[in-house]
Amino acid sequence: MRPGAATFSAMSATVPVRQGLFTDTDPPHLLGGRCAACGHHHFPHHDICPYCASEDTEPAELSAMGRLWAWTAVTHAPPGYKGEVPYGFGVIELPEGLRVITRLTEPDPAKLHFDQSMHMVTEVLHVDDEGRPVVGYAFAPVEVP
Amino acid sequence: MRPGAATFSAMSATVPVRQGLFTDTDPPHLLGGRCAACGHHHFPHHDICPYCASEDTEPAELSAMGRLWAWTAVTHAPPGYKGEVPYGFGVIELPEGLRVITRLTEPDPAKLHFDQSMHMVTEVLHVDDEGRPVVGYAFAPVEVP
Amino acid sequence: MSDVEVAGVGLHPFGRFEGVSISDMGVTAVRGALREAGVGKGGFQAAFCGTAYGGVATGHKVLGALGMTGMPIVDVEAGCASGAAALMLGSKAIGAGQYDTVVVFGVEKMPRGIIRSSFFEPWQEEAGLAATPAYFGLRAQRFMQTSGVTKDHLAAVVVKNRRHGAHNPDAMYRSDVEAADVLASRVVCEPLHLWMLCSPNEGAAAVVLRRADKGTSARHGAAVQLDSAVLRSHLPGAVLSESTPMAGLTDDTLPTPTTLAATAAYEEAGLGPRDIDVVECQDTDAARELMSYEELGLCAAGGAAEMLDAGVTSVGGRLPVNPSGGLLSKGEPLGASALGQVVELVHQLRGEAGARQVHGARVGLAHTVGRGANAGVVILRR
Amino acid sequence: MSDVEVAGVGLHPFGRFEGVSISDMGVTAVRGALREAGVGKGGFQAAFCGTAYGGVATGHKVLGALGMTGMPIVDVEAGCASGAAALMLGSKAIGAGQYDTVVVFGVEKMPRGIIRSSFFEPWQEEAGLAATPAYFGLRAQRFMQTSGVTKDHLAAVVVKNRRHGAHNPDAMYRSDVEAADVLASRVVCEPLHLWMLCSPNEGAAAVVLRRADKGTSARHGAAVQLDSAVLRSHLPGAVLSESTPMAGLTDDTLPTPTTLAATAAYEEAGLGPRDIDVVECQDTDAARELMSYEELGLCAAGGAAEMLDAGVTSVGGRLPVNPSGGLLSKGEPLGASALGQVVELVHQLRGEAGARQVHGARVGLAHTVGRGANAGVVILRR
Ligand SMILES: [Zn+2]
Ligand SMILES: [Zn+2]
Repeated sequence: MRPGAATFSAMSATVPVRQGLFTDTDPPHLLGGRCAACGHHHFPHHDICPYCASEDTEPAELSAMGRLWAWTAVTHAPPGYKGEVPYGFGVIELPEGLRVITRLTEPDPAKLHFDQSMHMVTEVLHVDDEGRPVVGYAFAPVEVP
Repeated sequence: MRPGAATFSAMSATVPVRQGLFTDTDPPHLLGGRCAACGHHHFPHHDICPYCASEDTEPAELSAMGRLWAWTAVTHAPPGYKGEVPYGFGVIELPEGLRVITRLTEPDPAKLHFDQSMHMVTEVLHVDDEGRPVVGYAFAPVEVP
Repeated sequence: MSDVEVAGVGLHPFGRFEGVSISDMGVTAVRGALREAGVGKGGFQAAFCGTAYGGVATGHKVLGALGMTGMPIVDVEAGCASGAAALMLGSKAIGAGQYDTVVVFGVEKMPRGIIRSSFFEPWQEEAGLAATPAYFGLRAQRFMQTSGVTKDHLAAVVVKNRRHGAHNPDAMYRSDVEAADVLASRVVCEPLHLWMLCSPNEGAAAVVLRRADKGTSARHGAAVQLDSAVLRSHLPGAVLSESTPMAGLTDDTLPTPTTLAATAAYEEAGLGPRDIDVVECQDTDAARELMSYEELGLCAAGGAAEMLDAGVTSVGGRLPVNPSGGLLSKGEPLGASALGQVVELVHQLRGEAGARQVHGARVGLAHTVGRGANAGVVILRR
Repeated sequence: MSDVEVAGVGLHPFGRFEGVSISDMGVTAVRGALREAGVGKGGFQAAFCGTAYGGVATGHKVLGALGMTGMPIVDVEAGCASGAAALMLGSKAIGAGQYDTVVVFGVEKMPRGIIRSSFFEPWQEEAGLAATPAYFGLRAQRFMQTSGVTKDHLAAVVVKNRRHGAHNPDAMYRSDVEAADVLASRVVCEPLHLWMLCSPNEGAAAVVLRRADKGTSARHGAAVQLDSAVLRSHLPGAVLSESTPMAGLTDDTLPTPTTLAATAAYEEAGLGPRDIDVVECQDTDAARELMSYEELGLCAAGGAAEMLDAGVTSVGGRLPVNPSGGLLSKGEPLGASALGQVVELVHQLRGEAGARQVHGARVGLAHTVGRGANAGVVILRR
């Protein structure tokens, strides 16, 4: 079994937007993979390494912390999206050598800066027809106390 | 102006499924075209001859009478069709040297035979959102008195 | 022109696969073909993907999932002949010396139910003229009027192909049927009953092509050569052409796209219909298979019924047609079906077809025709 | 390999055309190109049609309406580079001696509003990750971080291209704009404002290609040669690649598909960026044009802003880019846009471009890149 993959049980009040993308541990982690042949991480997890084509890959939890590499905001709802706008949108660089496309909790680009510390969170995207909150992954600025 | 092309006026209670396919004279006629370069008729009318690529074409009313060349029946509503099933479906050979794909008023293939005399009619396909009957072309067996 | 060899083939079975994406199926087929060919990342210089309904960047997603991109990837649509079009492009490019090795694949995940195609105009749909099986029915009826083919012959085609398909683990339907049951299935469009029509479905097929002088596959002793891969469209004028015009001329002499493609393919391969040992042909419906016998020159005009009756086109006969079970057994995933035929022929020519093996087959012909109109004819030789 | 000549070009203007079908537009473009080339029915042996959203049998419908079918017709999808893919296939086939004359065309009638593409998976749509302009915004922001390009430069690209487009009767927008107005238009995705993004729209473009030794067009003295037409996909690994992966590697050395295609095209044509006199390049957004300067090797890394500021890429400068007005003026009908660039370059090289003429232009380069990822680079010479 993949780490954390079964943690969204039928008991859970929420549903993940897709199975196998992230854990519901605290803090949550993205569920990627690592290729034994080339050593690169990838996300989401694939059976085949998307960089070297090796089939020698295994699931890997990715770091919950990363740094902001690019960011913008989405101001109009894209196709198939039922949630609120605006929302932040960007790329986080993780210590595994991976850059991940992600929603950002901060929708104002002016409040973000390059190399900012960010941590992974889950957020409710919308509520489905059966009344269940559908949850996706996002990154939030690390609050400096 | 094409012969008969303007005869479906705003006063008309019905609307043709497409402008320029047939007259609303009695009897109605299909509105095809004839190419001066190769002499072939075509249907519906095009500015370019679909057989020889000449641009020397002109509109032409086609014969109201023809002969049955192939037939079947449609038993399930095809995509985008809002009318009744079953309906007859076939090919009529017109004296202009043209074979035309058409609905047939007779939905029972067993009641039709090769080379049968057929004449063109209009028939209501369905009633549109504004309550207007939408009219298409069809061929009906010539009744032998 | 360099000789072109089939270095490897791969297949994802044809059927319905809930939860399996079009990319997943493509990956299975392409990976299989690459493995057979002994080709890895960096081992091919171009890719051609046939699909009719796959949407934007279909081929790229398959190769992206495999981590194998960077080369030109061309996604091709030619209706039922999409895979044949892709094969034509890939093989000509090798023949011309543009590439040494290319991957050609076809994938499809057909929508369920009646397909709402962009092919017809809105007024044609509203008038009930977008009735795809009715055109098949008209074609079948005309053919019966001129050829001596009866409904019993149509049922016999289904019986033959389902009998073949019962031995094909990659087919969707793998059971024998009786003629009486075929004739008892509901009428879709006279003269065609439900069981005489193939089912649109899902699947993928892949072929690795290689310049013959670049060395044969280590794994497979019997090298298969691609002698020709031809694509043709229709000539204007035939009212029941797969281009589905609203009218046509009273001219029965116009060659069909299948005949155009076959003629060119025989010429390209330097052989004729009598040299063919095994055929995979378009059996969208049972009449379509019999028409293909004539259009491909496998028999004279009016000779299809007799050819079928005599068992010539059954496995065990002189010229088995659709030993795979045809589309009537496999179903038809548009973009994948032409290459599925090629995969079958390669297995046949290698002698790997198991219980449906056509013994001693040396030359095979694959034929697809459909909307566009497009016809593809491929000739393979060992 | 035989030399390939552009025997004729044709265009349907780019814009929005209510009641004009995709086939109608294709007919206008193809007819124009055939007329210039002096080619009639039977005068070409194959056709290649680029389209992304045209649906089944798009090319067949255009040629069917012209009464010109029977030959192989291949419909190709490669996103924004669809027309370039078609041109690559057509020109290589002539170069290989497969055909003497081919018609290559591209057509599109883009749906209005945000395009719901099959490109993204349902979960990506549900998560708001199918946000196409946001990817453009991220790319633009990264480029600004590394290149010295500012928002004022992005506005200046729009001002330049709209100034060029004001002289192009076939463009959708034919008026000058001020930088202040560009910056005052609403923010779509920082740093991109509405006027910095091109509009998806409708149009068609066509090219007749001919083996050079088969005689030049009687009508046009200045024969234009097709020196290269290259298509490349992306290499895996770049997070902001047009292949739109959900993650990528921390590796900034990976060549982009544009650079892969340009490198191959220069090699094929036997020349380099310094030999180019006029460029039509992908300006889906204003930043994309400036990135292309670097990726095509027109300037060194970090040199785009200076090149723009110095007026090098304006008509009248040393190396005008997008004299047609670019996609920012013309709009982008996906399947047609790459061949629209080729039509512009042919007019430029023939000296027929009127008020936007690049004087003395002898070598032109056309560049497209987009979803797939696919990049196309075409080099033309008179
Ligand atoms: Zn790897
Ligand atoms: Zn004519």
